[in-house]
Amino acid sequence: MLTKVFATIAVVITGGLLLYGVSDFPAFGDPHSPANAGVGNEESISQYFITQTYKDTKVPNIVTAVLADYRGYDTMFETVVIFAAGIAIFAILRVTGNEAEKKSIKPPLDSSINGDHQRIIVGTTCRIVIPVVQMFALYVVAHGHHSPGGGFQGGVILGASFILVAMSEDLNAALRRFSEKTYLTLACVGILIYAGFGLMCQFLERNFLDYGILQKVLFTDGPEMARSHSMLGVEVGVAFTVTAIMFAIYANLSSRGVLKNGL
Amino acid sequence: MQESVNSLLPVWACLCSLIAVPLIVIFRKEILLREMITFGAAFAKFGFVLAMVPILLDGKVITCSLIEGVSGLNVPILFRVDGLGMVFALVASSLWIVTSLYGVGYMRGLKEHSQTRFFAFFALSLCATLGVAFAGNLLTLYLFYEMLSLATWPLVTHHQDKEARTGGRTYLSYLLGTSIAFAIPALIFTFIKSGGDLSFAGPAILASTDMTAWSSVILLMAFAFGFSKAGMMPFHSWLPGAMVAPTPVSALLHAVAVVKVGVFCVIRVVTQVFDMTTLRQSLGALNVNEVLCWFASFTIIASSLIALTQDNLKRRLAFSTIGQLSYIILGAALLHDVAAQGAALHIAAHAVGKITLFMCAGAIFVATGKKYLSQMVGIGRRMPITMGAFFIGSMSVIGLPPTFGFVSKWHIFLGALSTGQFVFVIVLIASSILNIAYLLPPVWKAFFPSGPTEFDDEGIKEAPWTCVAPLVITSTLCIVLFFFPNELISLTKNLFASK
Amino acid sequence: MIDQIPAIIVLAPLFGAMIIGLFGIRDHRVCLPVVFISLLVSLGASVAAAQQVFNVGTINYFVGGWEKPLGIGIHLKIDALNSLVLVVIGVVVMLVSFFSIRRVGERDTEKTPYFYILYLLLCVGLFGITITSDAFNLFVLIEVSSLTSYALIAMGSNKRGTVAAFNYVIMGTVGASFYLLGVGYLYLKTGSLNMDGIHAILMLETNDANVGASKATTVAFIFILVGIWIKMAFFPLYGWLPNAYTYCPSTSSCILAPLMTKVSVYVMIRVMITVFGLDWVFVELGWSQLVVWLAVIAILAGSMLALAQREIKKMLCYLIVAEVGYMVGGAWLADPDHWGMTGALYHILADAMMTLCLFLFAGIVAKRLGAFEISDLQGLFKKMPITSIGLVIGALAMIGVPPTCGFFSKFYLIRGAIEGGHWEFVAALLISSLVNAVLFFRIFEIAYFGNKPAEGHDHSHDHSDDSIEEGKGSDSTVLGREASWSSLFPLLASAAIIILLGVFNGEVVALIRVTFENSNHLSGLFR
Amino acid sequence: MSEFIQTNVQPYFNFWIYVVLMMIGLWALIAKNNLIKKLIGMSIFQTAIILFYVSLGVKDGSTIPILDHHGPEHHETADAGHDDVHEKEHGKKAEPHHADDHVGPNPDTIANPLPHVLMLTAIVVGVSTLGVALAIGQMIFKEFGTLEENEILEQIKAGNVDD
Amino acid sequence: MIFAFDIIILIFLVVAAIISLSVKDLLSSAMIFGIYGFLICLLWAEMGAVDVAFTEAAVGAGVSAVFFIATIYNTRRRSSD
Amino acid sequence: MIITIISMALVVGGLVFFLGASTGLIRFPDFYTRMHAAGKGDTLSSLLVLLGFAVYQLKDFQSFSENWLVLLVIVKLLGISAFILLTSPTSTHALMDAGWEDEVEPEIQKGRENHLNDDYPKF
Amino acid sequence: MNFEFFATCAGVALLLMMLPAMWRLAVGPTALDRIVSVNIIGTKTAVLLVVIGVIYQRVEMFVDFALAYSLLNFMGSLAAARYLHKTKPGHGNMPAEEPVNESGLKP
Repeated sequence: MLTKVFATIAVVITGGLLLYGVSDFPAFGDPHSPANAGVGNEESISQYFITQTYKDTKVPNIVTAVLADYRGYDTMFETVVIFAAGIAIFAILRVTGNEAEKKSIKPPLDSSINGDHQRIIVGTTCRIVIPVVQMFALYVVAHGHHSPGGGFQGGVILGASFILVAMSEDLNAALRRFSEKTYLTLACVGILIYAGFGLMCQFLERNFLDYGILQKVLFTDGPEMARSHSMLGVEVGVAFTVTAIMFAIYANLSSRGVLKNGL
Repeated sequence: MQESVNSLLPVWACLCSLIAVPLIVIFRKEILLREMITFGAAFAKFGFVLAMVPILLDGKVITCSLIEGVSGLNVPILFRVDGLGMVFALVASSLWIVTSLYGVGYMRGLKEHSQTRFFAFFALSLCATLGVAFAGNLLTLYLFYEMLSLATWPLVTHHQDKEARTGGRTYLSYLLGTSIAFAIPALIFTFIKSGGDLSFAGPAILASTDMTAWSSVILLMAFAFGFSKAGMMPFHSWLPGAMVAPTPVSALLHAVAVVKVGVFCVIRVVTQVFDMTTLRQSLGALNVNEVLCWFASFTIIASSLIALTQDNLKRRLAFSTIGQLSYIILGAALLHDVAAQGAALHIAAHAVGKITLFMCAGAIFVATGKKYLSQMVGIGRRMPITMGAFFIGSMSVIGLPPTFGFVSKWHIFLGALSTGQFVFVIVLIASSILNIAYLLPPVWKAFFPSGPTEFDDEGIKEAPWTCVAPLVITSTLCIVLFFFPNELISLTKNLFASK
Repeated sequence: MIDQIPAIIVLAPLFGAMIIGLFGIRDHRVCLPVVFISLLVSLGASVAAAQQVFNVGTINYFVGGWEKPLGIGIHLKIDALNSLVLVVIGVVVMLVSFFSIRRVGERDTEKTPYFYILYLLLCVGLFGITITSDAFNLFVLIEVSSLTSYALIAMGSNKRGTVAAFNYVIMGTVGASFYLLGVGYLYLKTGSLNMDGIHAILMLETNDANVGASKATTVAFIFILVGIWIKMAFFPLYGWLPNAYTYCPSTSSCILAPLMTKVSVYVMIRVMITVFGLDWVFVELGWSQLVVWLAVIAILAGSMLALAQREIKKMLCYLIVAEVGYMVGGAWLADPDHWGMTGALYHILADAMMTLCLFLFAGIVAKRLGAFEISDLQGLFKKMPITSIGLVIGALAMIGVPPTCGFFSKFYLIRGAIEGGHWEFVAALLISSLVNAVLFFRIFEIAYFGNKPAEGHDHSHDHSDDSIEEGKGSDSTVLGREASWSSLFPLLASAAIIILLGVFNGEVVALIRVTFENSNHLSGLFR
Repeated sequence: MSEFIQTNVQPYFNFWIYVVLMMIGLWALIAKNNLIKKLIGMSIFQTAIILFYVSLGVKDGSTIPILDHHGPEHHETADAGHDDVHEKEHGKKAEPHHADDHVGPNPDTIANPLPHVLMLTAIVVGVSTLGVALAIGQMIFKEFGTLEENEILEQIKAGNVDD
Repeated sequence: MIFAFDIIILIFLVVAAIISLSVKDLLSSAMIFGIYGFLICLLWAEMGAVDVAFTEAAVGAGVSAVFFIATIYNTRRRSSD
Repeated sequence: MIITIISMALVVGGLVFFLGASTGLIRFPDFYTRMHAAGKGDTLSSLLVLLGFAVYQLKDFQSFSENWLVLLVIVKLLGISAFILLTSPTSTHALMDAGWEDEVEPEIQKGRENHLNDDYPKF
Repeated sequence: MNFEFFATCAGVALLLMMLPAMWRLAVGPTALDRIVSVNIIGTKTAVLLVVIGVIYQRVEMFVDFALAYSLLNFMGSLAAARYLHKTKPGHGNMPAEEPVNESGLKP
């Protein structure tokens, strides 16, 4: 009972403080608010992004450009957060040493297809849908420059397709196709690709993640195209990590770290 | 301002006992070698101190800074040996030789356990004592003061039994507690008030600042109570509590090192930190320094009265020490040159006298296992040398002519007279009379027992020579110093930094 | 190569983690050398950075080369304020990696690579937080470091550890989200994410309304502050810390306890100085009296609760809460020439070392003697003398005995408090050092007196002769029970650093004072 | 009627809702007894913050921050009818000068991309924290056999949890 | 920014949040949380934030709903409050 | 002009079917009937609306060569509708089957008995 | 009467017709009813996305997103169905006793 009273007090205080702040906000949707158009006369950074992105990086999707190039350092740490989450879930759930629990697992239901209705209908639909979805996921990753999408979204959809495999038949089936060793390596490779791009810039005497200089390596005709291509490379790295980790988290959560037969 | 000579001697004096500590630990197996190291360190230390005396005598001051501008408050860890410091160092190092001889005898006599740890911490506390003696600024003083209270804790709780635990607890809670509660804020306040200069070299630290009467009283009393090793009345009960320690500890530390450090710090504060004008500001009835005088005199009278009632010999000596310490503080607080000189001399006199008394108590304990005065009636017949030394020691503490105590008390008496505060003169006389009351009767009963005593039969004889020899040395020292006091007197000239 | 330092500091542990991810999981022998190499590189880079900052000046590093309009790219800055924190993190991380050699190996070898990956990612997070000068990037790095710390706490086999980890997750997320909200409010009013950019706009007196004086900025400051207070377990919001650091594996507590709270204090100071500017915080807001009172309550509560504990690690955790009270109180003293702030910054360095020393001791004792309660430490001085040296030095530093750094940090804090006129803070500091004294001497007593029967030990004349050989005997068997060298080395190293930091605090404080001399945003009032 | 909504409801409605959602999340986070419900509250709390950030960058009558793929030469996207009201009031703001000759698209017609970038990170961080918290929840269930806060605290108090 | 959609979806959002928290059965609250995620992604799309909408749909609603169901599978489905 | 009218008609048709599905959802007594209404109505209405918009895209379609992009959009729109056509019934079936195995009791009119069991054995 | 206005009205109509689903969501006696309404709202939002695309006149941007969206919705309801399929006995909404998940782990 005490926690409920304490909760309401905390909520009332924070709420009041927030509303006190809200009263001072510019109108919702006002194009000339400080965030959109900056204070005083000089141009705000969001205006810079809108007007200069295409000139700098030849990427029509401004959000992907800002995500991968201007604030690429943030996105790298975002991938590190996902990677850390994956490894953390391994470390927490993987109680080693008690062989008893491992042996106590009963073998899974007969996975033959004629066994039960669920498996017949859902199995066939999934078998048709999953390849399409994986193709679509790769399209989303590759098409991050021109349409909404990019590393994260494509990675998740690819991961989701593997989860669909696990759900339509059985976790072991999915693990046979995408075993633990492979998705761990894939995750590490993903981040190494991302950081590798940054390091390559440093080897060519520029700051970390300064893609312009990579035109020497990628033989593009100008720094802008070099930026665009390296952004694609970085997005691919992110997609690797996100796919691997999403499936890793699902596999561990559903089978509580035993990786035998989960949901 | 005396011009200063830069020499490494004070550092060597401190270091030699510090080096002794690891050596003692390394050679803990060979008992004899370990004792040789303790003696060697003692002699080396005394040699270094003696080497500094000629430089001091022709008016120069020795400075040597250990770590330059280290403590960020651009106050270096600095050694600065002046008259007062030299007197105290001389007393401490000379008596250390005597006590280490006594300690070896005592330990072997009672076959004490873990003696290595005992001697190691013994040497460490000596190094801290000399550190305080040579401290050049308030921060170094405080640094070694803390080191000393920590180094002596294992010594006090040497027996590792119940009483040792409670004794140790009171010992530390008083010393550490008061130093954190009063000394640190006082130190920081002086540091801020004086604009970042804590050294004793120049004119008094707070000379230039305008201190109101009340803030200076509070600061003075904070320092007085902060350095609670001086045993001022409200914070004195750690001293009787520490009597649970073995006798060489109470002999050296509670007669010479620990208590004298407390008093030495108070004198440093009174003479170096405040200047005369601030101390003479009047706040209503009393001036600033008279507040300290009143506290000191109250302590003298109260502790002497308590000493009268104590049957345990060591506790009686402990309360007498508290009385004598406040005697010294009173001498310093009278703000008169001669009285301050007397106070400095009394540090030496009381040290020599009191250490003799403690060693006698120890010898009696080793020989007969008796602790209480009521059991010592008629002991003089069996242990004449010890009781003879006891008699000379008590004369020195009381301040009768043939011993050095008379010289120092005479100076303080002269100072008190010339400042014109007759109240304190009366207090001084009363304290001497009380000293006689609680020291001479046991001697009288020891030599001329009225009835039959248990010491009639032959069984009891003197303690082993390693205990008795130091007694004799220190008692003769009392008398010798009476006849050749002028080196010490010349050392304690013009103590007050600013006139 | 020199001007690439900020990137190298963060990248070295990241690449280390990835290499362990790739090869460490197959065979565990790879883990240790990779961990040491990457941390060594980071430590060397941070020391080089500190040197360059104090010889040349602030290092500005623009990731991606976007420099023209400030705030486009992400801006990393190493100045006088954070170079020292960087070095301390490097040192602590190095020492704990030594400590972790034996600890992780024994129990379940399969988890060792995962532990080291999380350990290195935590280092990436901490280094990143210290050098970034971009508000949103700070949020992402706070998430990296707290995510890895959730895992490090929940990894243990202790049941209550998982519950504590869950509470820590909830509180940590709320804290980070409040910080994000604060940054959002700031972005709404200023339109920039770079700390210096925000500051420039906040200080801009536009004709219609000074952005700084507006309500939203005050609300932003409140939320950023509350968020960071939750991360550093400041008094009212410390519920999660004691259980989290007590019931987690000892290696994790040794890496988390010294660093997580201290880095959050650094973040608070960074936000106060760089983003809002001290005169805005102290003059326009004027809460310094309120916050100092909160700090006083934190100190007293922390100390009293520590007194009431029986378990060693829980007692140390409550001491951390009290120490955080020191630092926050010190930072908010608003005294004229910033001694309080200097004391707080110095205390970050000192307290990191002290907490590391004591938690290493708790770890060794827990592993070697299975001693979790204070009463289990019977006769420690005899059994494990070298470990108890570490305990003694750490404890003396906590109490504030001169040669150690604890004394000097209290010295500056008290000086700042006196000059700032906060007498209640002085009283709180003194009372808490007294309580610390009682705490640690209670342990010393048990450790010192343990092996002797407690009943009276009077010197009857016919002394039994067992005491002699017992006197000698006990010395020889002592080294048998001592901890292994890989655990002892970090303990003694941290104890040595505590003393060195104390003795040479002159140089350290001179370096810290550089931030307050030439910083332009300290207007005339505080000159 | 739509005029009334336009002037005083619309400017602040989004921000009020975000405060309401956040408070629901915070309340659930603290008051709910079941650990899974706490996590749902935590996620709602985080999505509310994302709502705040995205509604910062919204501009009336602006299109999505993806430039038309046939090059961004300066062409006015057909503004939706109902936003000309705003144009008149804010007419006074001078056309922001462009640093260089190339005239990019008019910033007022394209939504502010920066909050979108920030929120991509925040969503991903939210899911990672959720994943870790769920893993810890499962371990708690394995140790204590329940996910209810009060039952767990009773078991801890009952001390059947050793060490 | 389509104002009409905005109002309705926001109201739906608050309703979905409250239902999701008050339902006793964890499976339904997980599914309703999925719907909450999809509605919020609809809101982003309507506000012009297409990339955020895509991520929210994929990462926020789709995957976390499945994670919740996986956790409920391994623990208990009933919730006391 | 004709194309917009066709697309509007298709969209309105879709809306009508959706209205049917929603009322079915409210009015029907038990789980199975509601599922039946929802499953069917949903899929068809989505199809029609998507078709409507695909047709609308043809509005300014001149020649194959220069605005092939429009065709791409149409193909994708049809792709979505195909996907919905394929997956929506499957998920409806999966839910139905799960419900049936969970012994969710269908509403039986008084006097009639339930012989669903004999021709659709549970597993 | 241009097409955008028609599309907006169609969108609003779609949203309002979702109300019965929300009502079923709130009331729904058994968990399965709630999952039904979840299913409906899921497919409808996919369609709504395309409507928004039409309003913004950038349909090609919204199309891929709608497809991904319907995939995720399908995955969600499939997960729920699979969960119910795996934890067999007990009536639709509230299983009386512990569901025995056949991976044998004591729940």
